[in-house]
Amino acid sequence: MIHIDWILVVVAGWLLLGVAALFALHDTQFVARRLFPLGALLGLALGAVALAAVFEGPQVAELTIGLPGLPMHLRLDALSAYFLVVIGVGACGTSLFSAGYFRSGEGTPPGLLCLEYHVFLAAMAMVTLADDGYAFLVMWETMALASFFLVTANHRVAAVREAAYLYLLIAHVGAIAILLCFGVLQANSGDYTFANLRAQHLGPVWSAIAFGLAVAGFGAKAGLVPLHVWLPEAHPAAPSPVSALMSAVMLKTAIYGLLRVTFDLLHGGAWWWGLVLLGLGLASALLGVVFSTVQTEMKRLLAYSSIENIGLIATGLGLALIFRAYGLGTLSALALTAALFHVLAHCLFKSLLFLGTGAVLHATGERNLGKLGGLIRSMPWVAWLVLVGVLAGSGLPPLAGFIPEWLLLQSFLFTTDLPNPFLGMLIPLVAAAVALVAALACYAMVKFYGVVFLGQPREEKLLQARDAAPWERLGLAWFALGAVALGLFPVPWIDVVDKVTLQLVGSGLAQAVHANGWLLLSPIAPERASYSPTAFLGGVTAGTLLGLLIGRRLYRGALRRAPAWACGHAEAAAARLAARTQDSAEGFGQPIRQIFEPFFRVTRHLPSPFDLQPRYEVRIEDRFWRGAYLPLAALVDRMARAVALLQRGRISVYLMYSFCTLVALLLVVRS
Amino acid sequence: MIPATVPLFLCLLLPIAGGGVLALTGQRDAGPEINVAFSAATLAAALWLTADVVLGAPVLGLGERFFIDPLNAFLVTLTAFVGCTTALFSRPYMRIERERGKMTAPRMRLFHSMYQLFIAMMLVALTTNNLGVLWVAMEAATLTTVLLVSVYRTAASLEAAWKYFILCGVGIAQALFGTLLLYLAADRVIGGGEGALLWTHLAAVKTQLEPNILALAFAFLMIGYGTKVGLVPLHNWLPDAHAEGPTPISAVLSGLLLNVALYAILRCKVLVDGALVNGLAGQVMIGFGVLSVVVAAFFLRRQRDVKRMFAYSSIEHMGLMTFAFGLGGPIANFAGLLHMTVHSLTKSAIFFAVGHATQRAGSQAMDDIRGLLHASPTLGWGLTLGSLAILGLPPFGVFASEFLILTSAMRQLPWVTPVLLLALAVAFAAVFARVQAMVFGDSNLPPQSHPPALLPVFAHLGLSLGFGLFLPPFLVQWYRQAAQLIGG
Amino acid sequence: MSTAAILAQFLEIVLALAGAPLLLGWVDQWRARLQNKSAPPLLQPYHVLHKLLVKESVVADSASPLFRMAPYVKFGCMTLACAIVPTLSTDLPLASAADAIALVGLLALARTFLALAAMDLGTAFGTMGARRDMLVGFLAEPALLMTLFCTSLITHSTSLANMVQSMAHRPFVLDPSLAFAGVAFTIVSLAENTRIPVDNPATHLELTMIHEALLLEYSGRHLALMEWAAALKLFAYSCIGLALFLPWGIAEIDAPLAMITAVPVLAAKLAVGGILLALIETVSAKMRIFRVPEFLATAFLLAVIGLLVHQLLQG
Amino acid sequence: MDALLGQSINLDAAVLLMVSFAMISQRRILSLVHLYTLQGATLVLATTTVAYLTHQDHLYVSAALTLGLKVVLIPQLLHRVIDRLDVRWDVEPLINIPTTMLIGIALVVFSFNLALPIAQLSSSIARATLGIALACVLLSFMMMIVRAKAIPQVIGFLAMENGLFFAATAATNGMPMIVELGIGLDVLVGALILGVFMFQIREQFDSLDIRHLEKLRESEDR
Repeated sequence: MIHIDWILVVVAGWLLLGVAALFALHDTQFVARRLFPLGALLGLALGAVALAAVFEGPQVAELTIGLPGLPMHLRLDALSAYFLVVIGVGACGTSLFSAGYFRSGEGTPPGLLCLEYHVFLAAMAMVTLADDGYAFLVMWETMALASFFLVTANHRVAAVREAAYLYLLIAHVGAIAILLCFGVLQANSGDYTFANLRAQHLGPVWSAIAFGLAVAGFGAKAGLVPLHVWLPEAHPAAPSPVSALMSAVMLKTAIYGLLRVTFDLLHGGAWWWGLVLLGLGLASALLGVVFSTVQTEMKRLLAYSSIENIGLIATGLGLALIFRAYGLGTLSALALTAALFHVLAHCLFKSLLFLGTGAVLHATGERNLGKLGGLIRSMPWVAWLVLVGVLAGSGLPPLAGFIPEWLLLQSFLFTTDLPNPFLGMLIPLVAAAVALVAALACYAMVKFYGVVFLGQPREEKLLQARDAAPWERLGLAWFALGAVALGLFPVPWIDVVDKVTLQLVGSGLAQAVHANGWLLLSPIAPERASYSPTAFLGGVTAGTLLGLLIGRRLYRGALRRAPAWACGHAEAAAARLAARTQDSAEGFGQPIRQIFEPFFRVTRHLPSPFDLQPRYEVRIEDRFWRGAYLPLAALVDRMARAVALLQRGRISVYLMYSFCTLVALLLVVRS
Repeated sequence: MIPATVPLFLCLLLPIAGGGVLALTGQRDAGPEINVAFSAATLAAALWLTADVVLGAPVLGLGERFFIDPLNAFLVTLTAFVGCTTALFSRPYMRIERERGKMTAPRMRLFHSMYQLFIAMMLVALTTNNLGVLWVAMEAATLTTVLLVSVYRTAASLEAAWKYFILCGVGIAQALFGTLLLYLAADRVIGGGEGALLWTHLAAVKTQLEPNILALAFAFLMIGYGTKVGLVPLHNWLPDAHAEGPTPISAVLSGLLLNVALYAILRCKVLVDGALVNGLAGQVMIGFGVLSVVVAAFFLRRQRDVKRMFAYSSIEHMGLMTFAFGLGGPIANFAGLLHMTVHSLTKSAIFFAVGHATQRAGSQAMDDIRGLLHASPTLGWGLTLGSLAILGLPPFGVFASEFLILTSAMRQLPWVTPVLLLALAVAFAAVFARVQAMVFGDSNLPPQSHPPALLPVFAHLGLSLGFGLFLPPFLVQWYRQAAQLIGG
Repeated sequence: MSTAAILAQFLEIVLALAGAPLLLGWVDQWRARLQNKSAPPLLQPYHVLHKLLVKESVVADSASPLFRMAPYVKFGCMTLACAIVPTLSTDLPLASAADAIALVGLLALARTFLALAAMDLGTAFGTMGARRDMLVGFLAEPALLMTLFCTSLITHSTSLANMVQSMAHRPFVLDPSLAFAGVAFTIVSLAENTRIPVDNPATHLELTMIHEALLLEYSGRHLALMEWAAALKLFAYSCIGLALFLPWGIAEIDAPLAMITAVPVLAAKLAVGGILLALIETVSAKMRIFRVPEFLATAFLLAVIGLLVHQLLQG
Repeated sequence: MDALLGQSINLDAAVLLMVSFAMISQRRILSLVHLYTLQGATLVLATTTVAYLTHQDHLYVSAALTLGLKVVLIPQLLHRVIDRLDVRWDVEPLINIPTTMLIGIALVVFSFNLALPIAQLSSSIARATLGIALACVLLSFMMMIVRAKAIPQVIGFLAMENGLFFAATAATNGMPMIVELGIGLDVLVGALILGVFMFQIREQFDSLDIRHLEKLRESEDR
């Protein structure tokens, strides 16, 4: 059996698990403790097989289901294998966590959740395998549908229903765009296999249209501006493992689709394509990060941060497209590597963070940052594991989040090689924006961690919060380890990415990197740029140890525990007033809100001196919502009202319609 | 070897006999069971007939008066099948209606016998070879359904039935004129007499028929049968009739009657295409199709009554089929037939679920139906999956057929595709918002005295799902032949 | 790598650890002089460090391990920073471990830990300080990165050693982009090292504090390490500035002996730089906290303009 | 003789057209019924003439059928309904009568022009009649549109069916027997159902004014 068969076996296994769960619809113990760990095993297997498959040539298979004359073509090449690895890694950890998470079964019976969950996983895997338009769309929509039902798991809550509706609607519109895109790609050959689409070489206009449709369709799923509005609604609504999967894995399938269509089926394109993607990516990144710093709800904060990361990935893709358009293979590979690396890194730390919020949610029942705090004392496991995710998410060395940003900035520095002066002028600005985004991401992450896990508990009940269950710790640890390992040893992973870049842009970084050992990451040449996470970590550790040596050994200064000083307000601190005097989530985000005021639609309610119960409230909304979406809905309503005038209940009028139609038709056929 | 005419007559005579029997015994408690029995028998006969046709050659019966080829054979099976499942569904449904006092013994009798006659008439319309008889059967089917729609005798149902009768009566009258013109045209080629109305004869000489006359004829036929298909702007009777009649009738109206009317148009289109070279018929159908899809999509946005909403969705889908057949060509025709099948199955399944839901809520207003999933999970899932299927989400069959239709549209008239897709998106937004509100959340629905008949719902959905994932080769073969006959 | 390289590396670290407080003392002394105050002795910082290290350190009972880790981590980060900045020689083993971008990341890492530690106790001033520090950081770091990019665009490299080397080797030209970068860098280093006009290291008024507010809860050895790390940071920044904008006199791979001359050259440069810093701090007044973003944004823009100018002149 | 009879068919056609116009202009329901009966009688006449000329015996049958159905049965039915529900007068039509007449004339021109090419091809004895039949159909259609009460609408419906029947016999020398029978049956059943309906509508809305039948419609709100 070759790899693709094994992958199909894994998919089938997931489906079987789902079906099995139907027979134990309400048996939480069985579903959680037996089925989900099995699912995790399968995920691990998937990751392993796919990893092996990256280094193999393309493999094809056909399922005799689907349309007559168009059986489901499947193809496993480096690109799909790479994303399958991501899916496997994400699925494994999330399933482990879920084994401990699904205690009560949120609204829907656990068995059903299990089914939807595994169908979701299977569909995502199949999306990356699909090798013809029909199969792709079927899997794509199945994925959307399964995730939709997962989001509505807790459908008793009206907000959840609305969020899910918005999500499915935008997903569906995106799918329609993708369908149109395939329709353009097949260039009237009527054959929707990717092999054929690849063979069609469209003219510049049509390929540009196809590209635009692809960006719209996949952007809707990935959450690129301005189609991002569903994301901060749907992620908080879903159960945390689902949010983790959606944010960490599902969004990546959109990136996969974008890569597949743009690089593989369309063979790259004009340089301005890259510019479009670059612009959209930057806009998303900036908007996402700025909004995430001002959120007051932890999962919304993370959702916006996902928008930011997707934006950065898209920026990398755009840069790769630009380089490719000018035939700079290596540089294109560099940018692409940054993007692909980011895909895995984001999968790791974002899953970790979302699962962390899940644990917090279960322990405290609070998702509002304003009611959390100090959890590092009551839930040390979660807190310390999430800290890894936070550091990685802020893009700090030596963790996984830093490397893609490093590579991205590196590839910006090479834009002097571009023949196009306009781009040469533009790129520094983009680089600056990326740097700004990275720094702001750090701000948002510090806010997230500081407000949730540090400081004084803002509510009494937080003191009784119980730490995560063993299974949950396992899931968190899986991702934390991943984030650390990927951060410390990027070079082996570069080999994997190398295969993908070879397939897409015809060159890779592997040789250049291997030239200087597997500890030193130096994409082009060591004298140009180099970064060695291990040495970095070693250096910091050595310095820290030196500090310890000086502080603890040379001088044996005693250590005394006492109430916090708090500039003499100690009694206040003791009286738990501190919990109120420390920064709230709003407070921490306030400077950013002031600086980036134009981004938001802010509605304030300030207390007047005469209020008996003074109330301060700030609501921050997305301008796109009122700017674009509501007007669109209003337009549809207006048209519907106009159409409704056709049917006013009077039979004579109806007869008149028939009569006029008849006469008109007669005139038509007569002429 | 039994001649193939035996199953043919069986499946024509069984429902007629059923109508007779039920006209005497329909009011009894066993009425529903008898109804089911006859429908099941009809289904068996239909399957037998279909088997004969698929295995062997087209069947001619009673001289040449009846004619079965793959095209109508598959519709015969579909009709018999949906007729049977609907009978199954109406068993508990009508019982509850009777307990509620909405039905009385005589009305039960009327309902059951008319139901059988309706099925019979549609089977006649499908199997006959004589275009005149086709018209007669269509008219008769209209009359029976008029009685079925008005069976509640409420003001609303009377109004609906009246509009239904007048509009369809007038429409079908135009169809008669069209048939007349066909006869006139054939008269000049093959001489008068009954032969001049037999489709097989006409099809044989279709190229020699006088184009001018056929163009006119098609205009009248299109208006006539188009009214029954429910094409915009001839559709006005449809939502009322669906909303006010008993739900089983809404199911068969949407699931069967519209198909049969479209089938009639197709038969005529074949002849017209033979005579006219300019493909006028196709263009006309495309026009009606697109108009119906777009307008219906926007109608969906404002619906309050659940059955009315799904009636509009039927208009939308009939428009899509008309569009597909208008495009012509093997793929489009194939897609149209597939869409016909899956739409009948899915839509009737939806109406079954909706029927039970409305009975539980005691109202057809969607605002009164809440939390179906909570009240009865199976019912809720039936409605949810059915709606998602009808909205064209994979892996259900509707997606497959819509994919084929849209892709062949992309090949033949690219500019139409975005319009259709836009309309589909609007329809999705409109319908799904409503359905979601109905199925999710907490519910206040009281329990029901009879267990709902969910077998039909899930049987239909299962089939629709199967068609989406895998079409068995013999079925594909069958569809291909049918598509061939429509002039693929 | 040669023994000379290892030696150079070692020497650099020692020099930094030892010299950083001295630089601090030097700047304080000059500031006092320029402000007509009686100047503290040059070695005052050493006394302070010693005193703090000896004293017992009081830790709030609600403090988590994170709180106690932070000083060590920050100290470690700053040590590494000093180790990778070529002050004496460009032939450094550790230089390949982290290039300019990683250096910025390193500084950010230290900042993040400090901010988290300050939020750990949940005291009003601690969290306020953390917020302000992050606010300064999110503008200062990109600006710093951009200034570094200016030079790396000129030198086609981001590894500090190579940057310095090729800056030293290129014929002396007045590069406007470098001028922009230089100004931006000055502003950034003022902000990053909590100097007037952004922050006042000598303040005792909590409401105006940025950096000091982070340290309010620290005492004893923890505070000592924090202060020492701050000194190291100042040292590192000064060295980066000097190395990039006045790179002459730094020893190179082929000439290890040049290190002997490199030490006094560096000392001289630092002395001048310190005096300039004191001067700036004297002539300018501390600005209100919400003016700081504008100040830093200016630096950011200057750096970006520097990049653009470079592109304009090159391409 | 035959030629004379042949022309007499055209005469019948003319009568039919006149009757249709008369129906449009007529307000009194009772006389509408009379006009309908007259139309039926003309139809019988025309059918028998065609039967005699073309020696198609089955046309005699259909003539008899028409006689029984459209001259005797349905008028009786309508009379009964009118007596029971006592509706003598129609209310003012939705479009005033002169306008309707003008439109009607336009329709006649239209349908003649439409039927012209076919008439030239037609092999039947009375080729001109097709246009007239079509005109009758369209006129009755319009009558259904403009009339505001149920009974006139029904009469319009039946008149339209008459027009069709005339087209069938005169223009194409009669449809096959089975079809004729089927049509006849449908008309009968339809008429019966309509009769029943009108009683029910009456008891539901205590009026036959179809303006009451406008409850089922798209709501304007929202």
